[in-house]
Amino acid sequence: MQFISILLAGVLTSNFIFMQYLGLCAFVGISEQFETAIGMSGAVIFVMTFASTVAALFEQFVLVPFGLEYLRTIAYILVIATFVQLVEIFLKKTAPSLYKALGIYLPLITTNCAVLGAAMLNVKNNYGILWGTVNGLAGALGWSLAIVIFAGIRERWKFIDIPEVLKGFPLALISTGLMSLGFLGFSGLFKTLLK
Amino acid sequence: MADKLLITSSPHIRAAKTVRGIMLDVVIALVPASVAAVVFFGIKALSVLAASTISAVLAEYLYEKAVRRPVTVGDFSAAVTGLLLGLTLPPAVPLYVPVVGSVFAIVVAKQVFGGLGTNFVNPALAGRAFVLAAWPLHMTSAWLNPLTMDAATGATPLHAFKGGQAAGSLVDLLIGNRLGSLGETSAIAIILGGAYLLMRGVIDYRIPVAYLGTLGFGVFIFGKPGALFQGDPLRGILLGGALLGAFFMATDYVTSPVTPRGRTYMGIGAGLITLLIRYWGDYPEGVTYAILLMNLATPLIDKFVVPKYYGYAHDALARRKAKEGGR
Amino acid sequence: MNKRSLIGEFTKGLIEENATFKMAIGLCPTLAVTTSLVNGFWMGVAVVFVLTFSNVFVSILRKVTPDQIRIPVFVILIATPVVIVELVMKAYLPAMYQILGIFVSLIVVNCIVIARAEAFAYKNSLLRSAFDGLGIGAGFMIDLMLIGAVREFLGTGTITVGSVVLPPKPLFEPMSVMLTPPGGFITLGVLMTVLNIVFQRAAAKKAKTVS
Amino acid sequence: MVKAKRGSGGVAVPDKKELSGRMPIEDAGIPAELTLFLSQHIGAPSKPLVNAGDEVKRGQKIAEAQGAVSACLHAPTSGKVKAIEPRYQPVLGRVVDAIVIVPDGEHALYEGVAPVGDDLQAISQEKVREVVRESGLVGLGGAAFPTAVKLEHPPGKKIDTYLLNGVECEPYLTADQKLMEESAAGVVFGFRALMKGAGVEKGIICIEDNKPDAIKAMEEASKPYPELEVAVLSHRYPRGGEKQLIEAVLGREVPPPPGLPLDVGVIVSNVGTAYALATALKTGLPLVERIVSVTGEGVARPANLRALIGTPVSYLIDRVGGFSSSPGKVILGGPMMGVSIRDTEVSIVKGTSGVLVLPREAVETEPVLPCIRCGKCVEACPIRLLPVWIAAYAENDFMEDAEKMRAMDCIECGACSYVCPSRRPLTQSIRLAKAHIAAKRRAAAKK
Repeated sequence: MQFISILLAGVLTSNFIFMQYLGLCAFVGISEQFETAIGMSGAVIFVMTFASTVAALFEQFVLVPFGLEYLRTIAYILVIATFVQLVEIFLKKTAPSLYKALGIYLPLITTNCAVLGAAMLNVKNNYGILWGTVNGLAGALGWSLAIVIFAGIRERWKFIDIPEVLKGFPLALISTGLMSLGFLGFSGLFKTLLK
Repeated sequence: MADKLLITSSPHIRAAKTVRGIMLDVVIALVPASVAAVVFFGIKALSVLAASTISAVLAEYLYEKAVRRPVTVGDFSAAVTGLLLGLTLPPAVPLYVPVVGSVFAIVVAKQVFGGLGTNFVNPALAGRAFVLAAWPLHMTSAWLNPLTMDAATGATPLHAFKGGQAAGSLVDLLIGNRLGSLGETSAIAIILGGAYLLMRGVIDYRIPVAYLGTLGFGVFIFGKPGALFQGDPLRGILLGGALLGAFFMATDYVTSPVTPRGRTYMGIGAGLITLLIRYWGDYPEGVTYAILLMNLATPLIDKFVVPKYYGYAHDALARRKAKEGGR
Repeated sequence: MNKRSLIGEFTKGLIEENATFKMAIGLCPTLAVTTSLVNGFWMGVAVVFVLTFSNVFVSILRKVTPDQIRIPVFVILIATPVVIVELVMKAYLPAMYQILGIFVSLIVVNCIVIARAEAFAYKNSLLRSAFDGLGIGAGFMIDLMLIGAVREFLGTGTITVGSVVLPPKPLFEPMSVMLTPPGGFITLGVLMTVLNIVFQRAAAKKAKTVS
Repeated sequence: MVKAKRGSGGVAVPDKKELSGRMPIEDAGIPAELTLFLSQHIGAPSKPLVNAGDEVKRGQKIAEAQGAVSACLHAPTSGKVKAIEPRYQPVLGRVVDAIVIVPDGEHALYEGVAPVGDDLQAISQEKVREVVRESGLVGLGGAAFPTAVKLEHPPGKKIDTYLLNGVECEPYLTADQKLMEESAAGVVFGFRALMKGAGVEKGIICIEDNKPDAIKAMEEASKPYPELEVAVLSHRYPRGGEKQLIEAVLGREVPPPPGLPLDVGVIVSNVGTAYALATALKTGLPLVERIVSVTGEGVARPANLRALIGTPVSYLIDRVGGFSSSPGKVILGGPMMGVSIRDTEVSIVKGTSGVLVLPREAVETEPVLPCIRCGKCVEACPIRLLPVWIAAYAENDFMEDAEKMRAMDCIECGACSYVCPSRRPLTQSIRLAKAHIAAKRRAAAKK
């Protein structure tokens, strides 16, 4: 049950983009084309899930035993950067086709605040290793859902005729607001069921 | 004389239906529901509907003047948006609620994207969702008792129904003798309007049928607390805003899929999300959010749910053969 | 390109190279913590501090940092002041630290900070970099405060700074939606549009007077 | 009787058949001048066999087919060749060479014109094909594709069904309807001859249910022949398109372009073509005249005229009492797919099924509004394409996207433009994309 609850929370009720404001730069920057949005989603799902695992492991076996929690931020960012680097090398060697599809997105992910954010949220919520991984996956799925939806919408903007001052970020933000208005409807979902 | 002959590309005749005509049909279809609202809730209803409609039209006019675009209030789409928004509001809301809702609907949800045709969420519903999030108290408690028009305390019949109670006689529900938003109380009036739109070929039957069917079926399964397959689908559909949403909101051309099959999916999806929010979410009713969320999914549905083109089977066969041959 | 004065390095960050409204970077905290003017202020302070020191560190080490591993180095150089801010805030402003939550930690991956390190501090002298960091940070702080003020005013009807409440009583029924994510996105979108118009007008005016 | 299925897409269009469909077919008579374009249709132009100043007689061959998709031409009446000169061909929309004949009024028959016979048992398949070739027969439904090319299909293809197209789904036009009503026996004879020529055993005569008299006449005339059936289709545009007809009657779909009906074992011909073959077999007279519906609210007395090929449009309009009011548009063909012409001095071609005159007040152009994505064009498209996107791509010069969305499959029936409540010129935009893509493909092929 907790599995479903964390998953639903990450995807719908506390969607990273629409409710938590995490990973916005990439969300706005990489959603102009549908195919790139899909590619980035794949990379984020992969990295965020396992980065959560690695960060949680690091927390449990290094930071806590040695009382280094105050260095968490610096430790996590290094862990994530290293992990992304390793993934890149690993994929390049073992799965060239996957590397080709995700490769260009991987370096961008280090600075995607959603990844570090997910790891931080795991600590804040005391999720541990297993649930931390699930939460990472859930957050990544939610982020991907958001960017895919947004890319679909943005494809329609190829031909729209609007004042110059609205183009780009203003329009993207206003539409993200409208989308998040829709996602408000999910608030409290399954709260009663899961109590 | 001959040199004045007009040269154009074929076809040389056009169907009678125009955008303006379609919007006018929607306005006509909303008349029964609006009249019912005024009958049950009196001058309050009239002032809310007038405020929402007038401010929607005014907002469209002023925005288009401000950005120096052709003024399109003549196509009645702003009036439709305003009227629809008004019909989703409780009768006793302060008048700034419809005004702010309409301005938000027209300017933020529609015009900044380039006006009619390029907005991606239903403006009326976006407006409603905005005022619902802005002033939740007004939006969930400003009820009036029908006919007597005194302030009503207590929950709407939908609330009672979700708790497993009978929630009033079917006759009262059909006529509209119950608490509720202006346009959602009288089922008969909405169905009358919906039937008119179907008859005039303005809306596709697939969306309302799929929507209400899914909702009714879901209510039948989950509608009774603590027991499965014992719900009352009829009341589940008549209570709340599902009818108004299914006929007038989900069928909005701009924000629903263009393909027939896509529209069926839209209806089913909206039905499922309505159920989800109604029974397992924070909000008493999920119609607004369900349709808004399906609006978001519409570009994806349009992208992936496309009809198979004429002669597709031949291409598919050729591809299969090529694949087998390649092995 | 003409070298700016040190003051110029500072002031360019306020408008000309404003992080939020001109470059549209560092959006996550811009939205997450701007539910009030005061929140915006403290987040801004944190960013000014981090940005200034990360710029200084990067600038000092710019000659000895190999090109290939500069990004990891930047990240460590940025993380250091971030950790300091975290610890200081936790100790002296625990309530504010609770409100700003993980977004203080997330300054480490804030695109503004990395962008300034990469685009400016890595190529400029210590002093220049310090002023650049201060300026961009101050600009960002103003942005956060502006957005926070608008959202707080619309969302609660008043603006509260310490014990001062203005106006003392809400003049209208506050719209709670402004404090929620949709309100944040839309406020920022609308503010950007409005400022775009202002910038455009200003540019047009300038062009006119020049010609 | 075959019950036809619904078929994909399509739109309900006004009928308007009552305007010209009540009166019997009349003879148009002989105009002062005939213009016979050497390019009557797509394909290679035919090669003239006469020179300026030559005397010609009715039925005499005046131009020879050359190339694969080409048909010969005959003199419609006796007279003198005035010139062979470039003239504006309205359907192709460009200037082509034409043989201009000044009739002498004698209407004298060419000596070589002799009946072949009226007993199909006695006529060989090869003879039928020869008559089709030598009579310059083309599809009279509009596209004017040489009939001989259809009959002489490649031996590898197995053809099992011949469809006779009497659907006439375009509003206003009644030429085919009147022909079936008045000359059912001739049409059936011609159809059986076409089947013999193509070597096909089964024939289906397809008619829309808005022509009860024609259905009755054709059922009567085809009764003696067990290999013939009549299929009645519901009235919906563009049911009479080749692909749509095959889908509705046989439930088969022709492969996408360059696929042909042959690929699914079907040949389709127009009733007018069948009748012309019957005439050629029975009397020896080649294709020199056809039935033209001269109709529309803009002419005084709409009627069907038996007109000589090459007759000027103005002459035909005069024959039905001239314009009834200030004309807005004159269209060769029907209102959905016809071509509007600049002036009425141009002449009709073999494929001209109608001359439609719309009064000025009926052609007021309405403003084009933004697309509201109502999806009516998607429902209307008989090829099940998405006109809404193809047109948007085409208008914004995203031709590759238009191509990906299968713009080239479009049959330009006009149904999408017809239903569009925003009055967007969808068909025109898609046509533009098609021209662009075709040019690109030609350039690629050259490389």
